[in-house]
Amino acid sequence: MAQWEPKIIALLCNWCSYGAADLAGVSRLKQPPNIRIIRVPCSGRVNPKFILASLRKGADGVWVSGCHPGDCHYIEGNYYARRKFALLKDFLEYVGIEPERVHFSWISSAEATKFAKVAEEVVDAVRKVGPARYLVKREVEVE
Amino acid sequence: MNNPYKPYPVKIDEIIVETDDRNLRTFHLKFLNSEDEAAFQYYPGQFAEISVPGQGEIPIGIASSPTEKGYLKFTVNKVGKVTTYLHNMKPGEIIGVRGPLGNWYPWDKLEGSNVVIIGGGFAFTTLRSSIVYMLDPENRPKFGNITVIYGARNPGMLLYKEELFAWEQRDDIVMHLTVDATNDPNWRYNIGFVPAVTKEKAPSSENAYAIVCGPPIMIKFTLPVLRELGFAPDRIITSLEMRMKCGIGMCGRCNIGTEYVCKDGPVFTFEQLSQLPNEY
Amino acid sequence: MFEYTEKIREIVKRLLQDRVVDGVIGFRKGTVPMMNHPFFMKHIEQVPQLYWDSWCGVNLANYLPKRQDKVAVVAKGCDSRSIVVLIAENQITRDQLYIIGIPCKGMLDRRKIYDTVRTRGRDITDVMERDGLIVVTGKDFSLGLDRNQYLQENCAICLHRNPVIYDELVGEMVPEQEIDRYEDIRAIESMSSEKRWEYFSKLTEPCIRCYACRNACPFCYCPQCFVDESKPQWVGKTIDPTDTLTFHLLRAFHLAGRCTDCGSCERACPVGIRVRMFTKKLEKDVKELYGYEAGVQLGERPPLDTYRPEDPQDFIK
Amino acid sequence: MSRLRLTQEGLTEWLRRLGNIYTLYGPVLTGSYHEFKRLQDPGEIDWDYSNTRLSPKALFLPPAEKMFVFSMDPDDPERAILKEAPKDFGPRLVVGIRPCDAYAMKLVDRNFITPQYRDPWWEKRRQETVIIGYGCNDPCSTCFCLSVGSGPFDTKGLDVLVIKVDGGFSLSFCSERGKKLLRREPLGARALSESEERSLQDRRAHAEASMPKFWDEKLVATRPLLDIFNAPFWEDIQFSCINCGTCTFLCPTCWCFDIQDELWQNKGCRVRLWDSCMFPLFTLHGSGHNPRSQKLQRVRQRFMHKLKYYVDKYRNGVACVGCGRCVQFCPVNIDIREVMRLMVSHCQCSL
Repeated sequence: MAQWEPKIIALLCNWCSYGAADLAGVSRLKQPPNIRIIRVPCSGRVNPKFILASLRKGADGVWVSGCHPGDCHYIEGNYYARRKFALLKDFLEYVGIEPERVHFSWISSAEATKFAKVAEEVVDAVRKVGPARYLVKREVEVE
Repeated sequence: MNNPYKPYPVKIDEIIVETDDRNLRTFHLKFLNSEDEAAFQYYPGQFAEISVPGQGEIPIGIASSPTEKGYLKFTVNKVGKVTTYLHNMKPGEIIGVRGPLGNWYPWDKLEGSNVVIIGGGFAFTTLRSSIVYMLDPENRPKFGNITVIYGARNPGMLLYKEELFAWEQRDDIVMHLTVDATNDPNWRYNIGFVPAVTKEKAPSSENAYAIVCGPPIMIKFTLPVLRELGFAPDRIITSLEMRMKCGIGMCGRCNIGTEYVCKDGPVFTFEQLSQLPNEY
Repeated sequence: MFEYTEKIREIVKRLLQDRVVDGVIGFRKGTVPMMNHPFFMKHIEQVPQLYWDSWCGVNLANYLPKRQDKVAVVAKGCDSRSIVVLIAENQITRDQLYIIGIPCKGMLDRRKIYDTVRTRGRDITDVMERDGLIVVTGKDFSLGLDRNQYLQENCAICLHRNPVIYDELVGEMVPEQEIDRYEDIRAIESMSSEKRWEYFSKLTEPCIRCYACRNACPFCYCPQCFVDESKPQWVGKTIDPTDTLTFHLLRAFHLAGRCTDCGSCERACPVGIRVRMFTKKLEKDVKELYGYEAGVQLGERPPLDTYRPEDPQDFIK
Repeated sequence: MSRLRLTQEGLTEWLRRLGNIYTLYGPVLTGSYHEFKRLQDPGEIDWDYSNTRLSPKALFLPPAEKMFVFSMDPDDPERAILKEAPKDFGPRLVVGIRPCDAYAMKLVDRNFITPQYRDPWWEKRRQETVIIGYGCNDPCSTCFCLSVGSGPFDTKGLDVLVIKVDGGFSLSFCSERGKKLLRREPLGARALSESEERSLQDRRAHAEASMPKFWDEKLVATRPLLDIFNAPFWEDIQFSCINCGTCTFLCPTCWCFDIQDELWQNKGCRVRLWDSCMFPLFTLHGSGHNPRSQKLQRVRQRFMHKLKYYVDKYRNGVACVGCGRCVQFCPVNIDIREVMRLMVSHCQCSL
């Protein structure tokens, strides 16, 4: 069997982190191939359901990235998101999801280097804890 | 006994986009096994559960007539998870069909009578089946006059247009097509709601049965017109829609009073419905 | 707490006589021991049916969302906090309510009492309460139990026994408890990931997906619950362990910063799952991170409906 | 057939021997309530139990079960073709079902085994399961089986009836299938003496006397359906309902189910799972129309289905066996006995 590689869902804000990913690509910065990007209009759009859905469908890690506080395209979307994420992250850890699986960051569209760096960090962290174990929905377990 | 939950495998043979809004498609399905086809003996008015593996099942009226051999025809409105998936499928793909289910229009009683068919919108599927069935050369002599009143929001929303216009040319069936409104200069037929057209054309109730299928609002306003024309409640027939799962009277959800719509219906007379709670 | 009954009747009689309200949401005596029956009354003749004792755990705020009329509602501390939250969420207005406040000494847990006396098939026919003592009677036994040992778990650690909002109280305020609410939560927090996962998997294992926890909650008023959504389908509907746990996680998360720990969910669960172990964690976090307690201050924005620029963000890269 | 008398050890030993042929199930205390569990040994049975929290319907209609499996692998020539999920139907012996619950299974048979269609899984499990019932010497205060066609020592739906007597148990055989069990003769069994039989009848009379009778089936059955449907008392009953599924999920005669497809990678299955008429989704049409959108309609549906529709449809009693589970565990104390009383008094008024 081929060596396991983590699969990571990245929910990136259209106005910043997605641009940073783009810029990182154009700048030919080295990026891990483990990240599957989903563009969202704002980190505030990320419903906790999306994060749970990613884990349920077998993502080894989830990474949400938005604009720096104060820079939200919609003025305050990321402030609301921050509260939601703080609670969700702690809550998921509380039920046993390893803290290394769920990540958040603020990356502006100019921070291509930060994007590449955080991407590496996220992949490394997830790699360290190994393949997803919990909350992965497989074949339905009924009679 | 066969497992009544097990669908017959069928192949999607053809997909026809019926309406201008592209929300209604007709699927022609062919059985993979000829013995399944032989077992699937149906009458116009019955329905079947279309099974889309991995998505679920949907109860859909059979739009083909038993006189049309070799395929089943279903016209499906895109509304939910299964129908949306089905609309995106391609000819050649395998799905399932379970049935035929439910009762049918009372063909034993309809024989020897005049038949008035009133339909609205996309509730025309089993009515199409009935018309094709009655117009079959072998069956046509069994029935008296056949009158059809069929309406849709606009010409583009009529189902089975080519057939409608072909029937329009025949002299053994009276067609009254109508649309709520149109600015199509080529529209040669009626304009107006189905109840109004019914009133205007005033089909005779003498020795006649009326089969009415359509949106609730159409039925609500057509009924008094039919009563005025002299149709007794036990001679006005309709087909109910309900959320269904099993289709065989077991899962419980389509229950109205003592009846399961899937097994004891979907065809009821208004006489029967007047005895039941109005939870449909 | 039976002594409140007369006072409630008195107040309601006056309210109906003076036409202050269109109707009243209260309790009448239940048909089985340790259960009372929420009911809606409009007529003075019904006043004698009104009843109150230590088994009025149902949160009557559950019957308020989207009401159009003006009603009086009997509310304990937790219920009054739920009302505050419902007002903040525009489910009802303050003007529509006449709140009959109950200074609450804690509701009793009938399960605990059953566990004590009925593990060997003993049926309870009657329960009476007197001076902190519960007298449980069955066909061939009678037993006195100390009230304080049989409080609902949420009541035992309640910090707001007195209504935070009311139009009238039925009695003197009761002293508030000083107590550590989160001992059990901290115990879980200190476990390893594996142990925590194991704990919650086991916790939700008996779940039959009847949604009593959801429906007993005054805040689960969404027209369509996420479990019923099909496009996309977020969670499977069977008792598959992953689906069941997902349901409980998302249900609890929807209550973050809203739950007043009235205990209705746990009370309603037919298979005895301690679902408050989810909601209480979120409550603790909201309190620690944002200094917010649900429903204690009328007019305060719910914590997930507001923010401060300086909110903690150590977890964000 | 006359009754046999056995000690508890004798009974356990007999069941142990039957355990060589049958998979045994029985009431076991798990946590704070009893459940029917697969037994490793009949010694695990708690003969002092009153009743299980969940009804034994789960033994015949599991809360969720696979109906069909299929492959969606594009390379599989059999892809998208549903096949019956493999299941292990072996002979089972369920020990300790209360008479009310056994009768309930017979009532549900009418829904699942019909002249036109037969539910294969229900039928197979029913055929493969021998039921040893356990008479109720001491009915609960919430029991009302005697009002609804069952009784604390009723044998409908049972193959064997076990009754606790002084110093042991009495066994009587209520079906051919039950009698066959005797081929493995219980060791140390003897016939019940006359005085023992008398004391057993006393117990029965005592148990039956403790039960209320408040239902008048004939009266309700002859009343027009729509008259009860439109009765004013539903308004008061429905108020406190929170539309959870507790009553329906605990009820031994609530059989409604949902069917769902599950897909994981290329493997799919069609499952069925308990559903409840209390949920708005139960009847929601694709169009958005919902024939039972109101709480009142859903509450009324459940009671009417049990107490009127079922009666009118099958002309053979109500679809309630008086086990009292919904009475005990409804979180808001909606009591079917009260509903029945209201129905009766409504029917007593002239039309």
